[in-house]
Amino acid sequence: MAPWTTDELMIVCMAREVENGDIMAQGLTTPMAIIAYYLAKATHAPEASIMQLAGNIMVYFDEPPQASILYNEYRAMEHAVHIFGQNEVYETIFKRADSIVEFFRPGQIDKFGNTNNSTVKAGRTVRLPGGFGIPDASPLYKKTLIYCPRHERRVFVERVDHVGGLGLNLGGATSGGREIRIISELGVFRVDGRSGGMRLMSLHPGVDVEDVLSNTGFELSIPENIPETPPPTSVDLRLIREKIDPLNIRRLEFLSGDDRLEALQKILDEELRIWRSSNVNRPKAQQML
Amino acid sequence: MAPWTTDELMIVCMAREVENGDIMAQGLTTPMAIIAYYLAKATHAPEASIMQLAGNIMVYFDEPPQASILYNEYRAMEHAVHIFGQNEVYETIFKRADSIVEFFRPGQIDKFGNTNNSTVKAGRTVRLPGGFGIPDASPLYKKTLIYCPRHERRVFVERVDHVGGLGLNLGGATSGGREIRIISELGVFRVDGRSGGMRLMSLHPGVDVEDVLSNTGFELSIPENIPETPPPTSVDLRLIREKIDPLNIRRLEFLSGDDRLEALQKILDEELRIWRSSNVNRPKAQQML
Amino acid sequence: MSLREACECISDGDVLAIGGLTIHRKPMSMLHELIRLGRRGLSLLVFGGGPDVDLLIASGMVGSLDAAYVGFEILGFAPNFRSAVERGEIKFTEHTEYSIMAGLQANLLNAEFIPSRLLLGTDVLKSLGYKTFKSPLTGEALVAYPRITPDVALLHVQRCDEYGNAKVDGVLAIDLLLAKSSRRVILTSEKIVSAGEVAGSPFEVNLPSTFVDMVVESPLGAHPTSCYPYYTYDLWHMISYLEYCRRGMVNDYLRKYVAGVESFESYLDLVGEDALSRIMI
Amino acid sequence: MSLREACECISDGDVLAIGGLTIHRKPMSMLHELIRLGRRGLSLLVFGGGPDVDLLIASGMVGSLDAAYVGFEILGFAPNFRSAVERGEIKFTEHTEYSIMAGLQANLLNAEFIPSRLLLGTDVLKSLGYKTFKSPLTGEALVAYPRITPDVALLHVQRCDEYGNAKVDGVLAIDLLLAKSSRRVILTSEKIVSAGEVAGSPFEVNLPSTFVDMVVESPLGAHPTSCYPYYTYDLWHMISYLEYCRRGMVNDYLRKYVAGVESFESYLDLVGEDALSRIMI
Repeated sequence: MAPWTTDELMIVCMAREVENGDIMAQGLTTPMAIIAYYLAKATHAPEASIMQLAGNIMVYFDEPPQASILYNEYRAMEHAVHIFGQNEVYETIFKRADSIVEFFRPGQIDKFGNTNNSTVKAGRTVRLPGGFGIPDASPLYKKTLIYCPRHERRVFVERVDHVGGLGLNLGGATSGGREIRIISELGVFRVDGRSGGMRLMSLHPGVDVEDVLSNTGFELSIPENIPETPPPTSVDLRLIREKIDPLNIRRLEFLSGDDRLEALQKILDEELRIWRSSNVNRPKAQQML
Repeated sequence: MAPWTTDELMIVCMAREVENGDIMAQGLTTPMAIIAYYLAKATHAPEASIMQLAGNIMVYFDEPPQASILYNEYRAMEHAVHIFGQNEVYETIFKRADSIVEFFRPGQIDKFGNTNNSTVKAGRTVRLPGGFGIPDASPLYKKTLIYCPRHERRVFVERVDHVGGLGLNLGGATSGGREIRIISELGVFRVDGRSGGMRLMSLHPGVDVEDVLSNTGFELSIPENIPETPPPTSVDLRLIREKIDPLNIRRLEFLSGDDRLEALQKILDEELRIWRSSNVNRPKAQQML
Repeated sequence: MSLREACECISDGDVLAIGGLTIHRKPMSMLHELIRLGRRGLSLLVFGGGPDVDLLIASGMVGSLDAAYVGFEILGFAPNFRSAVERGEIKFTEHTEYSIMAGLQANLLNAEFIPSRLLLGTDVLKSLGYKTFKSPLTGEALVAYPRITPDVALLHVQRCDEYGNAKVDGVLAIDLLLAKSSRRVILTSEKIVSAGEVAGSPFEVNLPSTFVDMVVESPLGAHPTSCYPYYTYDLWHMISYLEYCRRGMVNDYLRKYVAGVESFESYLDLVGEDALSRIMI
Repeated sequence: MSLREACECISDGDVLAIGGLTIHRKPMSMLHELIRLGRRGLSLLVFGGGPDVDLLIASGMVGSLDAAYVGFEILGFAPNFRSAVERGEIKFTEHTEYSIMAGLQANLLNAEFIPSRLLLGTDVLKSLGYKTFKSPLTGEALVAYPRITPDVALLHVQRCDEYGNAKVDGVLAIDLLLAKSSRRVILTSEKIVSAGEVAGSPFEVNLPSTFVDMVVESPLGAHPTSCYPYYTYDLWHMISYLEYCRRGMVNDYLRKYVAGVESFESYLDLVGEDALSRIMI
């Protein structure tokens, strides 16, 4: 089998954060999160449930479904046990914050774990799509989970330009005894109430601590002996590559601009080709109206 | 056809309060209300919808269902279009108060239309079952509808012993330009913002104004020329007697004590007999579990 | 899980929310078990109470009661509720539908209370003792309906799976709100089925497992109240119960049907096949 | 009722709530018609916006926007939203999911506002400008999330009957809250069926007629966004739209596909059968 890649390692790290019985929630446009949830449920967390597509669709499955762009909602609905309105998603969060796992991808994160998906100052002020539910939900979890496919100084900043999801230095309506875990392309990090800021917990194999320091815009706490992140197992890799994400949707989270568009279009064409060849004789849903 | 009876006249008066397109809501244990709603929908208000069984079951029908004690929920569910949770019943009331018709039966009502289903002082303090939703909903309607099968001094009191549903003299969160209409076994009455209290609007045929005055515990406003309540039509009577309430459930609202229990047991036995004879070969729902 | 095991997690003095409505879908098998366990000083929160509340009060288990209605609907007053309140034997706080729902929904909205003008001017509000305050937005008087967060909710449902995904059918009352706002939620269910077999569509599973802690299979578990579409209420049994009460013999009823039997199955045997066949749909 | 007739009830300056989520189930046919009608100065309330918001902004119809997210999900930023906000051409108020839902739900609870500690300490709350006050119950600081009551809600649904009883399928987002809290509610529906034929069970009719004012049949009316289970999003069309925008040619897109055509049917003809067959499930 080909050696693991960073996207695969990150997904495995994300899956490891799930405990059996947890509720795994997915916000907007976070394909790596859903791949990690499918992996967790297919390996060590078979009793976990998934709230997919902004949390609206509760999914149970025996065999993990395939991650999809075009048929995302359709696939989730095939395995749906309950449909949540968005208010019911929040009712679940307010009641069950301690058993919910949710991964957020911030535009910026700072030393204390504050996140920003609203506006960044890059010379001029750049408008991002918005924090959506991150400012509401992320401080309520005992373990706030962040993933950053791009570990860069413009993402890991000294102070976020706009405080969306609260970190641990500003008070506010956050959960007590809370910690924040960050899984990036370079390593695993933590912010908690005891430390003065973000701390490196493990370095991904092959990553140098200098890579981390030079790509982080603030002072990190670095332990004397830095553990290495355990790599994916062959079971993990086979599940990701063959069952869950054979289309390699996970890679999109590392690309931008024309590269990303090209990769995306290839995935769409491939998805459509497979769909058509496996549904030749299927009556169109539209005709069943 | 036998001449109309008071219960039938009251039901017809109640049905007349419904306009086509209204939402007709039923609270707890108000069989005359549901019979009146079925009648309204079967005659002049075919577009009206019914929220039955504490408002939880929205019912549409072409032919009016038969009023039932034993199979009330079952019959409603056969015609159900939507199921409301009780909070959604209130969401409907808050949004649509102006198009909702709901009949309340108070334990006491006073000169200004205040109602009481909580406690009455009859020598000692007597505990009633409770106002349930009457204090919440009744003041929100432009037209608060009350029916009183027993027009007695202990029901029509100078001042209610406990203010549940607000009348028109105490302020509070009531709808502006509101009026209260009362249909009793003796006549039709109104309380509105202009008059100083309750006013007689019409006397049922055969009822003397003295009957009303001697059974009312406060001073009524009596018009100079007292209109007579128009009697039921033969269509009304046929619908009530043959289609909607052949079991004569409506009469229960006029009885008490042993008479009532005896009448009720007769209805139950009759309902069960008819059910069994018309469902001989039906598999039991329990066996389908 | 057995009724006994589920009941063990209810402690003396807990705030216990009971689902269903008056004579519909009450978790009677669980309440019988609780009576046999002899829990004391319970605080009940009930939207519309009936035989459930009356039986627990008759058993001397109730310290306080918050409810918007307690009665047997078409059969009239709840005798033990009535006398216990009239004699001041329990602390009764009369609510309305709204005051209960608003208090429960505050949990669902992460709100400390719900500010509304509803009930201003009524005696119900006075006896609730809820605080009135000046709106920070308009200066108008508003009532602060405080959060109500029961310790345990007991609900009887038609079908659920082992995770607690349930279909509540027919009259819903506030069962879904109770599940969402209570700390722990115990379901009794006419039947427990495999995941995915609860209902024909995910929209019919109206109570998801995320709000449920324990499930117990309990066929006919709502008797003598109804459980659409399987059985209607056993009015004949309730008339007999009311007759026991009228004669001051409610303790005989309790001995015969609840405390003196092993289990809810034994109670159903006592009720008898003929009586049960009368109510089956 | 036609799209045109339904749109006539929307006035310049109205607060318009748009249902769906980002690239799912947006009432696009209604928005095209609104653009053709040339309504001006609209205030949009959108939970998660995408092509809907971007197109209306590009058409110059938007005076202000309240939203928690505007983007094309997997396709990235919404270009006209972005530049209009960056240049200050529209008044944008950034919300979160909670701040919108709480404001809408205040209507559902007859509450003047929703008091919560959520968002205290964040810059989102600062830019919302919501009032902080002392709790009358505990003295703690609380945010008063005020009522949000849109004038009109536009929602696209899968099926409904002529009364407006509808089944909203797949991702629901906050469509049911919008229907319950908006003064008027207009549904476009893939299909209008007879009463009783909307769904297999009354539990699947999740939006009852009591909250709906007008219904218009509009097959494929969500294109290029998705409408499960009938069709997925037309990402190819959206990529082409974004390419028009990137080249500064959004007005050409509008002329070709929206303003320059008679009706949404003509737009679908222009999109073409091949493109549509790609998205059909």
